[in-house]
Amino acid sequence: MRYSGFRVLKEALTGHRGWTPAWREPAPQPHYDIVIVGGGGHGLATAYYLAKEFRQHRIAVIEKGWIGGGNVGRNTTIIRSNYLLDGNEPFYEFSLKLWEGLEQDFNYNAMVSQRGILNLIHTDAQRDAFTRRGNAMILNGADAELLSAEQVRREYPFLNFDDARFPIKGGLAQRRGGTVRHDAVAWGYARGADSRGVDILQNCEVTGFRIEHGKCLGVETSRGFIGAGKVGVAVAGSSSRVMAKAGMRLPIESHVLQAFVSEGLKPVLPGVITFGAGHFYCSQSDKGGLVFGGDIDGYNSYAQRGNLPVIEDVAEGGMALFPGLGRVRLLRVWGGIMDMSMDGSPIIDRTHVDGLYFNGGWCYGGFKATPASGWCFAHLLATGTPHPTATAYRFDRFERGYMIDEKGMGAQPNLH
Amino acid sequence: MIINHPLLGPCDAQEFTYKGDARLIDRPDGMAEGSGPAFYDYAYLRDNPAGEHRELWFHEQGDRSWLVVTRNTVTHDIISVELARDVARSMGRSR
Amino acid sequence: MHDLAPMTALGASEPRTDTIGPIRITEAPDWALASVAARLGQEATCQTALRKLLGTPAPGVAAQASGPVLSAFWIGPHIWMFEAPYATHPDLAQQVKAACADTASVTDQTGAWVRFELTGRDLPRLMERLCNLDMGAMQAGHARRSVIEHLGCYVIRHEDSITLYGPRSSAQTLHHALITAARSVF
Amino acid sequence: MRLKAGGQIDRDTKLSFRFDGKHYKGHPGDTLASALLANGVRLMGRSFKYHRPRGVLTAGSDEPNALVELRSGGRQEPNTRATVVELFDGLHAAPQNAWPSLRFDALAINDKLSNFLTAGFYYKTFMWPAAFWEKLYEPIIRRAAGLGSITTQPDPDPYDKGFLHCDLLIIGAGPSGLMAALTAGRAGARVILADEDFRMGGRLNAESYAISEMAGSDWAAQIVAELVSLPNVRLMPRTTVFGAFDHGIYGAVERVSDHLPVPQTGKPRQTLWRIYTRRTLLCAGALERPIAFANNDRPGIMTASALRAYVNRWAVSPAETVAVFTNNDDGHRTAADLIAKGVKVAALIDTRPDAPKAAGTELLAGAQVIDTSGRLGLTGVTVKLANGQTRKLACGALGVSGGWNPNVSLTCHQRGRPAWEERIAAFVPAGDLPQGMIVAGAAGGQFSTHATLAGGAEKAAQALTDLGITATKPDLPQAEDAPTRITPFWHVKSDKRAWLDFQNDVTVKDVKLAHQEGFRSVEHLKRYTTLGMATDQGKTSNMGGLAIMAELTGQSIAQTGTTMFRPPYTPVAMGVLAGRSTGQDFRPTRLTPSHHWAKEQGAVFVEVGMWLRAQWFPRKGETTWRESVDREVSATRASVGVCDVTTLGKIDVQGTDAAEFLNRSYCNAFAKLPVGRVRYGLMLREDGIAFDDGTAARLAEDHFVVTTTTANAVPVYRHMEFARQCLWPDMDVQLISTTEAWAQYAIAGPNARKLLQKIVDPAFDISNDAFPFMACAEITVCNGCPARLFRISFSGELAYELAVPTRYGDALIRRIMAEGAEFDVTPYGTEALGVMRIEKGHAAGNELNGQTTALNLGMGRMVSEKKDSIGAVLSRREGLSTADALKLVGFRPKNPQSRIPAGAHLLEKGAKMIVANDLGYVTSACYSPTLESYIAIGFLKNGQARMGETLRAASPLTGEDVEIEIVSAHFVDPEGDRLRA
Repeated sequence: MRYSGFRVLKEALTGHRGWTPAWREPAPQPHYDIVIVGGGGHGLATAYYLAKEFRQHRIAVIEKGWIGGGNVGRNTTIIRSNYLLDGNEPFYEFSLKLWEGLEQDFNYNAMVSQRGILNLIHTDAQRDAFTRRGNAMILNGADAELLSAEQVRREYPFLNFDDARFPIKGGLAQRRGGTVRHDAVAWGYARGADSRGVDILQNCEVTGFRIEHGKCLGVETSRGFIGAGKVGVAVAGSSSRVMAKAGMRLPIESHVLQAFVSEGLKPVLPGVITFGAGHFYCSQSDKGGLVFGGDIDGYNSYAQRGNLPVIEDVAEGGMALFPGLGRVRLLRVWGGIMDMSMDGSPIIDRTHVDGLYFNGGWCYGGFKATPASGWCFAHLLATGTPHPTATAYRFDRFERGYMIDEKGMGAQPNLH
Repeated sequence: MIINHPLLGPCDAQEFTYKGDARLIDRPDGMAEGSGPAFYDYAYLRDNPAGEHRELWFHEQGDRSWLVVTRNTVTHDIISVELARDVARSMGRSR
Repeated sequence: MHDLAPMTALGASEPRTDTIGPIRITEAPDWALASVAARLGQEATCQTALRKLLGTPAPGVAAQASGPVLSAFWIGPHIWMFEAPYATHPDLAQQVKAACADTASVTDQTGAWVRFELTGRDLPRLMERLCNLDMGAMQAGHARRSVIEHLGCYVIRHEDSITLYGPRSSAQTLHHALITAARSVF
Repeated sequence: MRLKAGGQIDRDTKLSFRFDGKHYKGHPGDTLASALLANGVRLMGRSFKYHRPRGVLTAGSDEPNALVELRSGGRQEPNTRATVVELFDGLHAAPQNAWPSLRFDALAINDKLSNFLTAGFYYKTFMWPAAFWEKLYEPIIRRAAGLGSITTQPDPDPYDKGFLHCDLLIIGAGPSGLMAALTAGRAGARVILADEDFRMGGRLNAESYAISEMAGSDWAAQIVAELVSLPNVRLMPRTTVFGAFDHGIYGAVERVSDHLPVPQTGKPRQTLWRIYTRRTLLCAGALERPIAFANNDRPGIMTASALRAYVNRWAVSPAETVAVFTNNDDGHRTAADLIAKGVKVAALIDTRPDAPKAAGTELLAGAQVIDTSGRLGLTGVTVKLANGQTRKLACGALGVSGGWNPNVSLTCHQRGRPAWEERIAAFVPAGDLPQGMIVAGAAGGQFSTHATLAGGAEKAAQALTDLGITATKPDLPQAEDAPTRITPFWHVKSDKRAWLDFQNDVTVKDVKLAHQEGFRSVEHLKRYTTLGMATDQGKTSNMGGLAIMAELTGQSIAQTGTTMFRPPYTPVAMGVLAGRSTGQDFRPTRLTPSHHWAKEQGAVFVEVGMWLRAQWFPRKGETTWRESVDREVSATRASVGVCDVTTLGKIDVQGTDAAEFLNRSYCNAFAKLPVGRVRYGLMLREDGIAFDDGTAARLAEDHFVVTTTTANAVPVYRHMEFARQCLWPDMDVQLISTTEAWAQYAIAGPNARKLLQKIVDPAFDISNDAFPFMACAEITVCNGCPARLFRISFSGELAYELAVPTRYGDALIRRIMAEGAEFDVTPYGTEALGVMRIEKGHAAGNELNGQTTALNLGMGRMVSEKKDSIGAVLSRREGLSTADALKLVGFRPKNPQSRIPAGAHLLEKGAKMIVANDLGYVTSACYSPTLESYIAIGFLKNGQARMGETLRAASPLTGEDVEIEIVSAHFVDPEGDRLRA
């Protein structure tokens, strides 16, 4: 079924009887060509692009719970490609370009809204670093703009310019950055994949890999063995847990990141803004809630919930930046599991097991990567070679010394 | 969170800085022949269990002891807390 | 005697006192401080030396102890902070080092801290705005380090007062927090 | 309308207030909602999507409908529930999400279009043309969406924070909470009793039944009075415990001043309390849920318990004639209370054919409300009788009771899931509660007053027993003990819209559509329809929605499950979460010892981490910062300058193994550093990347003073303690930070020694022979002041760093300036410091950026292979030692007056501006008054081999593109003659 304004009109006039399920609830087949473990944004996008762009068939996505229930369903919805390093920037720019045509591509309004993202500058050293980054973005074909404090003030007059502990000295803007309605991304990919024949198997937990003679033959699941020509794992925060079943230890720690939404407000924040002197970033959703986040709690956790100190720290950052927030109320706090890698950058690679592929280590930046992650993982699964924008995302980069460390914090995942 | 410091008793986790897996105590010998792979494993690979995890916390705003905390990463329950120096010695580390 | 005039941590020549409700907050610059860390394997001999110096056993974990002249509080495993009036002990670190000789590492900490004396009724009601120590359960003679206003501070509980040490460079921040919290309560 | 008598209000005092531009009167004890109802105002808001008229649904914090903008200016508080606003004199509130007025809202057109605006319709349209989303569709949607508004002016009120400790935290001061507090209080335990209401007593204040022959509210007041007298009990009214965090830490907000027009001077508006407790008793009661039926959302339709609360507690009835619609016995209690207060009850409509008898009104057993009327407020309901006939009843209010949901929210904040209990047709707290939490009373599914009282006492005693405290249970007062009788009934079948989520306009039809489209998991249902995502987080709506989903899927409600309960229990102001840490107080400020002096000199300050440092010292007549900085540099290089460098981290390293410890901590060798000498040290992280640099001065065989960069003082100390305690636990080494203990000044320039000789006591020979470059000593200055002198140079000049105890730092800078007058000594700030270090090619934060190695920094050979030091092994990895690795080099523009932008990238002349041509980047740049040219340093691929080549420093970001020559980074005095002079 094709969605359109016309269709909405027609259904409204005929009692909405014509809407069909967005995806089927198929029974597992005994064997697929490609099995994707993980029905989150990345897994669903992978399946979608495998079917649509790489003309693969007999694909299944296996999800332990309900699709879109991981980080794609609980993030702060930001998209951007304002990275510094050569290993990252082309990939994220590819992703941003995919976002720009996504809704028309998968026929689902995910509300991709390029309202711009602004990283604030508070010190001269920060300006130097952001200049380097902005130039790297431009060299990679992305857009970047350096704003003076006055320019920032014109766009965000209500920020704290006059009584700030760390005065705003400018900002690095990416106008093409913005936000996306996060759940809709999972649903759009799921619907698009399903309509191209992909089996989405919800409530199906992978309990093990069947590996014989160094080759992965399929996955053991709570709904029985499912054979596969290739298995791609895209399970984000559960990466270590799942890959341990294949005998692997990963350069990844799982940490909790909390995110926040306020009660709904009439429009105040035009774009996405990040505070450069504290842990706070914020945007306003179309529904009116201020969506904001900060730093990870900092300790290994699979609990999907965090603690008060980070909530306070984020609120302090918010108030320091935007003193008019005082009477805005925090509505909901939630926590997700972040697959924090050792250099803050992801891995999209084959493993030492033939036929077993891995996609993970997204830290807390996985949402914006969803389209490119899916595309590049599909590329790897379908062609056996890395996509040109994802060549740096190899397992062996740590052993060989080719880290992609944007923040320069080293092998300390909670600092990335 | 509350960390039950072996000397000081219950302390707010806010006084601490987190480092990670307590295996970081077990640093390979840098002078050993071909220690590269051992250091790669040491610095980069983690068990990252969902469950009990032995991990290093530094009482930065307290008595500056490094502690080994055994904590469940799913429930956050803390099972035991030891002085890291004692743990290091029990692992055979010395000078 | 040298001819450099001291400045208090709050940036004046004289210490500052504030009275808010029943509470009095006094800057106390006239203290010499020296940290003492027992050398490895010398812990027992070091403690013997410290006992002699202090006139009472070196305080145990999270404790404070006063001798006839000096006082000390525990700041870490086998580490103590010694205190003495600055006027009479400008060279406290050297005295302590002389007493411990090679059994301890001694470091002059006089300049590192700002000290406030808090006196008056209802001190716990002030402190509960500032740090997470359970003042209700903290007896006289307890000394703990904790976080106040993002700063690592020592809190020492006496019978009728509290001594607070904070990082000297942030003396103004700490003082401002004390005053603001006191006004909020009283 | 206000009833003639009764209510817990002070009728003798009148309070004036304003709502929607009109003036009204109320009494102390009123909420805004009760006062508005007393004045005959039922219409208080508009819904989110369809802009339907909205009145109160509840009498508490679960209110989804009656949302207003309270106060104005910086104090304007959107989405404020009128049901919890304590009335004060002069209160003003405005309606929100309505234009041009509350009564005539233009966007009520959405209601007419509702057939097109079903759940998730926006996912299916607005996609073409793509560019129209940001330009057309989204702006319209955004303007229509949102609820209340803020002015964006700074909030003028202060907030505070604090910490509390107790043995037992009791959440909720209803019957079970009060009994629990009494039990624990009398036993001597440290008790905190917190309640969100301004009057303790919970439902006792809203009910008519007696406790031990007293009015329930009087009994509550009596218990509260006893609790007040107990020093070990802390009563916290107006305090919402909003979150359960790990290990018995709870977040609570005390609304200190919200019931006042403005806070008293110095007093906070609200206080955030972090409560550390050993045991917690959740006595949060239960919340009544509505029933879905056609047009069940009109002002005047509310929960039956709210209707009862308004009548009993506030002596207010929303209308002269009311009706009650119920599926359980509790609805009968509402009818009875209304009748007792003289309110006419048109009928008691009970869905149960076997409903118990009712007195004083007509009982319509087995009947259902199938529709309602009244545009801006209820005028009547249509009832389908048991016999199938319909009947219209005129009424201005309808109380609806669909049963009670135990208030389980806090029990689930640590991802616990509640369990379904058939007896009360509701979810109750299940096993996996937060550590130390026990549930009592209605929150645990015990609904009779007797059961809540008994439960409170019993559970409190149980909690204390766990803690080793013996408690005697107080005598239980007499109270009603009616069983819960309910026949679950969720919605009246209808083709019309029947509301589940009143604020977000989610109807039964939307749930059906979600089911039809495959959004069947409760999480999908919530996200697709927005059910339960409103400001009340589904307190009144979720249960109905998932019951209907269960019905549609054929699963039980237990199988269907609930969505996740998350903090906060009710929304919390951002201001209070930030507390005092706002504005200038966001983070501590660290002042250098020379701060006051520098301020007197008119210095411009800059934030460096938490420190404020003098950036430059403008002099009269200087119009740009460059003038000042150039002068400071030139004066220093020509004669002598002084700079406060106290902010550098200092760590005292002592012990018999101190030298060996440093030898392993730095990548270069330290074991053989002689006493009285200083050495530059480069510290690596274990991954082989440069971590920090500084100097180590050996004051004695067993005593070093190590410096770190300002930014890394804390991480380096932490790292060294880790190495000491965890890696080499048997090394005899002791560490302590002494950053704050010493005031340290750099004195640099050809006349530095001459100046110092006037300050250093004559007993100390600081001639070049006696005290050469890289010497250090403990000395005295100014006739005996203890000091430390280091002959080290960041500027490249003959330079020293002189440290004295911090308290003398102010006096010392004044002395240096006085003694240096003859040399025209010049104070310099961080800018001049930066210029001189770039001129000298010294790496600093821009180069030590966590991504560079010793090799990149031109110090590759420093990494000793003869010893095991941290980071050495991994620094040798292939990727960190490639032939074309980045190398630190210098850049000079072809035109000396062309600025080289820091952050520019390096490309060949004529090369296309693409990443494939990127050769490196500029890290630090400045104007060099010494060379009378702009200069820069940075990293260039294989840089050492490209000396003398011409490249471009391109910064498309800033529109700059400069031809540069590759030179050594040591622009000034590359041989180091000056610093050894």
